[in-house]
Amino acid sequence: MSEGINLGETIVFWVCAGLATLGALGLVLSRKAVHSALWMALTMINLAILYVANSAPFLGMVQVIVYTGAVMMLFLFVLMVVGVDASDSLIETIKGQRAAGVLLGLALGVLMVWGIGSALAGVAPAGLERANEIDGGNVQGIARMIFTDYLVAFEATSALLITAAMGAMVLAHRERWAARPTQEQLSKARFLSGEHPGNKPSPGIYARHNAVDTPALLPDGTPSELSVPRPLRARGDVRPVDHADMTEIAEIEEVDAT
Amino acid sequence: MNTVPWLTILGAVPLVGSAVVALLPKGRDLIAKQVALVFSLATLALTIVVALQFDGGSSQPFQFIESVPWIPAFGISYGLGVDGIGLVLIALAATLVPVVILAGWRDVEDTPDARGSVKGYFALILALETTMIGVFAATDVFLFYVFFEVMLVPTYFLIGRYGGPQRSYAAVKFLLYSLLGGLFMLAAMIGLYVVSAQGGQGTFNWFDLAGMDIDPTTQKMLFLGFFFAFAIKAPLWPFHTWLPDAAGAAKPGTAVLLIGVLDKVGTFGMIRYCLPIFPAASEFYAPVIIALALVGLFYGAFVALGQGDMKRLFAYSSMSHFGLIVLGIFVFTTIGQSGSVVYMVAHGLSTAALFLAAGFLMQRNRGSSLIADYSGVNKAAPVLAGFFLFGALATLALPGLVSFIGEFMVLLGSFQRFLWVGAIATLGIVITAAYALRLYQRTMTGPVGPGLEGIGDLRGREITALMPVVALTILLGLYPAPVLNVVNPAIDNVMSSIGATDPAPVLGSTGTSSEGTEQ
Amino acid sequence: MSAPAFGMHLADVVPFNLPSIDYRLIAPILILMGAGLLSVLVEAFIPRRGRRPVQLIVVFVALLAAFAMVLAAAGSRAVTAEGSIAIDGPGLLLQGTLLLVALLAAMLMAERMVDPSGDAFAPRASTLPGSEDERQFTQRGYLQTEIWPLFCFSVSGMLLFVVSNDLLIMFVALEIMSLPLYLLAGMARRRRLLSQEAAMKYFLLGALSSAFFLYGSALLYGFSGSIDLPVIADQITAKPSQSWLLMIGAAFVLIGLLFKVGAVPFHQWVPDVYQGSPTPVTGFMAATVKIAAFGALLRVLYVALGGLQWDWAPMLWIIAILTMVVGSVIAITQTDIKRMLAYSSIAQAGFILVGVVAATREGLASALFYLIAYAFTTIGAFAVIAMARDSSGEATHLSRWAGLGRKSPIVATAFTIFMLALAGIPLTSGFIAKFSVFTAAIAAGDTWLVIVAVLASLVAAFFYLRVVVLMFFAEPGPETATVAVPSVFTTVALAAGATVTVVLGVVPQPVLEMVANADVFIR
Amino acid sequence: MNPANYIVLSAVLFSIGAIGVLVRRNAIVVFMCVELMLNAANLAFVAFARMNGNLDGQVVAFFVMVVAAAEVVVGLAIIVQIFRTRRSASIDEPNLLKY
Amino acid sequence: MEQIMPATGAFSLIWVLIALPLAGAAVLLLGGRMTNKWGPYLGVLTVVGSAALGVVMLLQMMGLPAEDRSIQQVAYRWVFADGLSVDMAFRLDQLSMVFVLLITIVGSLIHVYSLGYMEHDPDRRKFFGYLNLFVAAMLLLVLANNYLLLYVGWEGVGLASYLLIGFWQVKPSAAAAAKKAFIINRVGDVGLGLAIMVMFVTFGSVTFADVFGQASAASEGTLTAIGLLLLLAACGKSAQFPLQAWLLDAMEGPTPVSALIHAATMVTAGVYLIVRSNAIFDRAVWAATAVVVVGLITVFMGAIIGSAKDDIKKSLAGSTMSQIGYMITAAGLGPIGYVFAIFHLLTHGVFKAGLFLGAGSVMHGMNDGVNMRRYGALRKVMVITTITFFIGYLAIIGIPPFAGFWSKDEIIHAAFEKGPVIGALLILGAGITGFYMSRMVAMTFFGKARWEDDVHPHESKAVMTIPLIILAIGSTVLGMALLFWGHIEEWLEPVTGIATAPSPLSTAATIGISLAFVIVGASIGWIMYLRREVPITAPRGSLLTRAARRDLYGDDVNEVLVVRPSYWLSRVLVWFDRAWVDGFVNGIAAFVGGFSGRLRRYQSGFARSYALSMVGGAVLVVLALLLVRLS
Repeated sequence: MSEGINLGETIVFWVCAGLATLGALGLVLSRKAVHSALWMALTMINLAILYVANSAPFLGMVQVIVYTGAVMMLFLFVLMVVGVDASDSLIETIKGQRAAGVLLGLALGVLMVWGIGSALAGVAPAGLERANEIDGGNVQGIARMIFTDYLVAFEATSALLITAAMGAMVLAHRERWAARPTQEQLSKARFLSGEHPGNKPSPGIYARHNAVDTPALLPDGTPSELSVPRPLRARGDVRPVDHADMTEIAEIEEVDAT
Repeated sequence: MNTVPWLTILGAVPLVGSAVVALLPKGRDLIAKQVALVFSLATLALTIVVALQFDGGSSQPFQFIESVPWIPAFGISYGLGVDGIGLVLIALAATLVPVVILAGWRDVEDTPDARGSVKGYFALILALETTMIGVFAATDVFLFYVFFEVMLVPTYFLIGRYGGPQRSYAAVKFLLYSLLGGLFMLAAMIGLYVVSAQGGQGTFNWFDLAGMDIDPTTQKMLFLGFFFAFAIKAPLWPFHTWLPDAAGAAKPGTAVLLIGVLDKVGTFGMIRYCLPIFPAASEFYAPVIIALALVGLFYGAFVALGQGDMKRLFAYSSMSHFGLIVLGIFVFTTIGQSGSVVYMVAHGLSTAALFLAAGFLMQRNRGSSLIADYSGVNKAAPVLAGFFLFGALATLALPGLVSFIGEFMVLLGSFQRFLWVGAIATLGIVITAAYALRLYQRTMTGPVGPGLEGIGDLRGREITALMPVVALTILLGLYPAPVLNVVNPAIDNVMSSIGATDPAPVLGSTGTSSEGTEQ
Repeated sequence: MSAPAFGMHLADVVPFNLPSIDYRLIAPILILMGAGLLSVLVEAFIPRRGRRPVQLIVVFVALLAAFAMVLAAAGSRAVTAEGSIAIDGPGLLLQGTLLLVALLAAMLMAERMVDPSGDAFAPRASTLPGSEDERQFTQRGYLQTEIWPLFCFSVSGMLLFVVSNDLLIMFVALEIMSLPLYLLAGMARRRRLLSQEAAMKYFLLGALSSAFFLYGSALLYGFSGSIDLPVIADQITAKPSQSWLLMIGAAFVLIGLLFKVGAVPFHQWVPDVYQGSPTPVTGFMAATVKIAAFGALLRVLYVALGGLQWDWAPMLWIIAILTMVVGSVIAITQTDIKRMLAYSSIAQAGFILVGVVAATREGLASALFYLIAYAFTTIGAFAVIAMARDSSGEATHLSRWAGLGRKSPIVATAFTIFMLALAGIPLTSGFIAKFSVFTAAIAAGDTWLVIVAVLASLVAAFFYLRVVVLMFFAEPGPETATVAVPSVFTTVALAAGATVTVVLGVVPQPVLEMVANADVFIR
Repeated sequence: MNPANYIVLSAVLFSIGAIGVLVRRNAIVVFMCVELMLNAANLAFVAFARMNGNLDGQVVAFFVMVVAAAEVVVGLAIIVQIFRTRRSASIDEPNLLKY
Repeated sequence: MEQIMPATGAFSLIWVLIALPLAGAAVLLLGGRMTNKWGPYLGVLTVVGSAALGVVMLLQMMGLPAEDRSIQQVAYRWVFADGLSVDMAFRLDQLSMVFVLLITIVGSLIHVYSLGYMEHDPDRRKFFGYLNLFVAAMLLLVLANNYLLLYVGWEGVGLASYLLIGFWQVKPSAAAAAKKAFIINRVGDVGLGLAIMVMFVTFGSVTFADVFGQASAASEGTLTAIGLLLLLAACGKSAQFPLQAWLLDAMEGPTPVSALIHAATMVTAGVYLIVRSNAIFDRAVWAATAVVVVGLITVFMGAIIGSAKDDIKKSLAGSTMSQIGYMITAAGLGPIGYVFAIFHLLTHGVFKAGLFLGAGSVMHGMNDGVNMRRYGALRKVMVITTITFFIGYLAIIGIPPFAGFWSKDEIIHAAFEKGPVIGALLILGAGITGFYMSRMVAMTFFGKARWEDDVHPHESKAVMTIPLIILAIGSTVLGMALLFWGHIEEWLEPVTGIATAPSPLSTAATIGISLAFVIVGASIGWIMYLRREVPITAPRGSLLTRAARRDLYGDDVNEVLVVRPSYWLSRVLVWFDRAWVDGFVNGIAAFVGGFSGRLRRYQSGFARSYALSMVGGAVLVVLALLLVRLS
């Protein structure tokens, strides 16, 4: 055993492993998507710690910056767009999907854990000291490999990134088919249309009926149909103003006033 | 040796004709027909030229051999060559195509719901002729298979586009059934190739394959693949159900080519491929096949007896006859096999006579093929009835017609090998007579049926189309030597390749032995 | 950890050896990537009106140049880019095929005559279906020319995929190939809901399969200590123990690849995606992804896992059978032609797997031939589908094809040729392909597999011929689709597809020789 | 402690991710589960790198992060597009393509 | 081994004998309407030509020594394969010579007669064509030098018979009768075909010369088999029990046809076949015995049927059956019978042709009515017919010196040589012959006229009566001529073998007894049908009479044993083919379709379901790999 695993790492592992698993379970079990995302972030951070514990400090950093920082932010951002409150209902709509999914997932997990566990039982890590030494450090080592052995892959990822940018733009960017009208143009248009340029009066509020169908009264006491929403007007659902009501209201007002 | 690639030319002529017809501008129907007829006649003329050059007495069973590497990667060559069997079947095809073209002159116009154009019909027939020539002339198993399968395509269109009400169903059934067989044959063919490749470069060359020594277990497997395809094609009981549907839906001309020539590919394949390449397996399976053939013979005949539809009746009758042909092949006697080949030709001719005559009749009565729709046609159209009767007589193998020679030789050959098989098969001739004459009696005799009074007799074109068939049936019946002269050496070759010998007469030629009887 | 990372003197640095990369050999990939970059620039700097022609020039020139480079590299056998890339017979052959097929697919994508309102792509994919924006963009004749850089990148990913020699580059290539396709799938001009749904399904399932591939790679790496395919192979022979890591790793990697191939039970994305995507993209995908995925699958199986042949062969046997049977059987009850061809492509994948299972040189050669034959036939078939239209766009429902043979005999005949080829009727490429695959399988002793394949072929023949029946045996009615008169693009693609289909069926020898000369992977 | 525990942990995470993909209906959550599976793979790579004593695993993990980032962008773009059309991020809802 | 001479002189034209009528038939049948006018005459001419040629050949043959009279002419190799070689070859020997003459001469007479009889038929061209075809086929039958070629003639005459029975096809009964005749004949043909096969398998050849030459070497079992099969063939063609049912129906054909084919020539082909194959029957005792039994049964069946029928032609047909029964019986007796079988065949051919033509003449005058109960007293209006018919009557019942007497007597006589039972039965048969023939003559020509209202009987034209007269003359003298002048026994001896001469003493006795029986039978007939008024509607009659009217239930037996079972079998098979064979195929298609429909439901459209199947697949793939490794 060229590099034993010391107690510290063991503790770190168990703590972080527990938290990471917790995060993963939280991701799967939270009803709200936002909660899921936060659980996910927990897992990622713990994974970053585990990377560091596994002599991959550079990756640990990248994990925090790129994944937790950028990717998760993107997720959250989109979640905001989609709606923070979006949550799954608890009722599974596809028959047998949940049971089968859990069962198969567990079967897969058992197979993997059992298989890997038995395959790796008693295997000692070779350690990365020698590998890191060649280039004088972890980062240098990774850098050298990226720019030599994996240069083509590195170059190729550029295509990937451009594609991603392109895709985001194509699908999400709303182009305009005409120049955006300026404030001036808008106001001119509003007045030139010949319609009522200002705010329309809000409906009269006499809480004795479905209030929006009640026209507001202009200062002169005449009701203004414009104050009733257009659909109601079109349907002819405008409540006629009853003059008995008017006087009644006037009386009330008077009483209030006194 | 020949330097002129006769067989290629022979196959190319109708193909060119097909292309020419297809490329004619729309609406020039008459020209299309004439061009098609000219090309088919040219093919016939070329066939005669080839046949005249064929040396029946030569020690070389295969002649006009051509061989050009085609797909060397798989040892495939473009190999052509004919022995007597191939030659007579090519001649049969070349004869029937002009007949069918002439007979089908107005097939498309006279069918109100036809889906295709006139020129398409004739182009397809010519294209079919090319594949028919190719399939009989191929000496490369792969090439044979290619023709075997490609042949389905024009037939499929001929049935599906120009046939009767059930055409679509029938065409698909025909194609799928044939493909099923073809695919099994493909697997077996590949197996054969792989076996041949065990000693170096594999080959599809028939001559090499026929000379190969394959171990019996493998033979039995591969044989089944080939035989299955041929049994469907022929069709042997119980793989026959596509035939009544296809024949029932097809135009008479198409049906003639289908039953008269195409189905012969099955029996031809048995004699050309199954026997010489898999002698041990052939021997092993012979009892089963003979049993199936016998069942088919009687089954087909009895079902024909109970049929109410003429075209289906012909199909079942053909099935019965195919039973006989297969029987002749698998009794492994020279006489039986020669008889089978003769019967293939005879059956092609008799089918043509009967089907075309029936077709002319149906055309005169709104295409109905129901026997019940006819009565007393003899009175209204005596010439038509005469040809119809001739066809029926050819079907029942009246002595003096070529079908008799084939039938009798098959029966004799069977009897020679297996007494009871031959004896039982012979009983079939009674049922054949029963259904053939029943058909004639129901349709042609008695008082003239309603709506049939004014149907009009055959016209010149129709008679011209039928006459060659009738003449050949009679001439070859009285003088079959042109066929036998070329077929017999080929059959001797087949017999020696399977290592079979004919049973000697009980008394021998000297007549000294008094021992033994037929028991 | 003592070595300071920064401020080191230059002399202290371990000599940095420039990686040895034979740029001549990877030129096709670079050309396509370069073309992709260039067309991004075109998007940025060329005014909208001029973009399409310039993009087309860039793409076609790039494809042809790349093809020329592939030709120039013909016969090379080299591992380059520090072991990442293996240029060898199968790789070059598949690259060449990919480029040619991509060229035809590009022509289909460039077509804008058959649809009166433009090409097959949404004028702006970001607009809401049915919105005023969409209507306006359509009216103004906007075209989403961003498809071209995506196309270029995707092709470059495929080119890389088939020659990748380690699992990382394979993964990266897989993603380069797939990401643009996910996007392209969602950009149809008509039936955009379907298109978007296709994109999402394709993407999510594709990502899932990538995860499997990646985890498998990790396990293989854990087993062998390397992600180089040849090293993995060496390790397999060197240490037969620890088989669990190897087995699960191999299984997961294969799952990732079988997904792309469309093998059962990883096939379910295929019908939905094929149906929903814009038809030129479907054609492109159907033809090229199959080639690329099989190229990678073959390389992994033959190079890395060659020593495990006895382990994976039975599994692939079963998958091949399932794939052939399920694909063929489900296809017979389909009513949408694109969906039917999707199931057909599943079935065809099964047939190719028959050749793959053989695990012999003949098996490899036959699979290569099959891929070539299949790709050209498929692209041709989709060209026809793109042309059959009615007022609402493409008429993909089979009932619309009834009587097409009478209405447009030439196009219907071409489609018939494709159907016959897919059904494996002689004198078409499909037959020779099936023939060589079956030959390889029987030679390898997989007779029963071939018999199953034969039965599946029969079932498959039924649905291929059903289309022919519809086109030719039925009367055209008011419902019958009209075949739009295409521009030279589609015409050329269609003609090329048909020509290759027939030529490969009649004189297959040259191509057979090519595949026979390319039947060994470099290790 | 056995270094294999890292791998076991990664397998557990991978399985949880897989279950998540199967049982969650929100497309974004499903996608996050896929990301979890990728992360699990990364963990395995890193742990294996240490066990094998070479840096390849770490490099791969690095690339995976890059790729994953790109994938996330594309995926989210697609999801957003669908959301805008259907006002729903449910993965079950786009269900026009079937049978 | 017999000696076979090459064909020289007139014999080189043997083929012309056949070709001439055949050409006539071809011209008539193919020539179409343009031959309507002169066609019938051409038909007559060709047959007369053949007859003339036959006479020339007879003369040439008579000039040859007896052992050189077997002439063979080989035209070409006909059917051949390895081990099989059958020539298109003809053999003219004494036996075929007499047949040639019978066929051509009687044929000529009937042709001439038909000119008158068919005068008004619109299709008479075809009629003559068929008749010519018949003559050609019949000549081929008797001239063939091998069994296979004989088979061609054998079915050829069957075809002609079919065509002519069904000549008036508009009548469904005629068409049915024709079909029935052909099919029953086919059953016989199976026998002939199988016989040929056994011969080939045994002797390696089917020529008469080879078969007969080697017959002594073959086992008796083989020969018995061949003999029985040939008997089956003979039964079919000659309407012998159990294949007799067609002959009565065959009377649907025009009367000249009945005379030529169903009385004089074709139906006797069975006798020819047995006599021709005497080398086989001589060595197959059981087969020969079977022949005798069949012959005897038919003698009585025919006679009984003939006694009960009111249809003049059917009655004559019954008589024909019966008379051929005599011939067959004789042929079964062995060498002593062959000659007399042929002898009776010749005389019968002449007088029965005369009788039929007479009947035809009567029908001609009676508007084609055939019911004897509506005849009567025709002697007054049809003198020539009456006289010629009466001569035929005397000939058939065997009154000396008319032709029938000599031949029938010889047969009875030979039968006694073989066994008294056979002889006694034949004498009984002769008595019945006397009865029914007397009945016929009495009902037709004597008694009161019972004509239907619109019938105006008259004598036929000369073209019809002249053949009647010639045949009557033949019926009178032929017996004596052949016996005393032609020495038919010696003439046929090289072919049939040496007949042991019957003892003269028994001759006298048998003549006496048989004459006595004939006279008794005839008297009963005369008394029953002349003394009493003949009722116009037939009385119910005895059980036997009713059975005889129904042809002794021959048709019913066929119906129950053959027709119905075949019908049901074909129905069942048609159903089986549709429901099971085709149903199986379509069932597979339906199954695949249904399977497809079910399978595609799994493509639910939910991405998560797809993912589920992927993960499931992953588990399975891992398991599969592990299992393979573990196992």
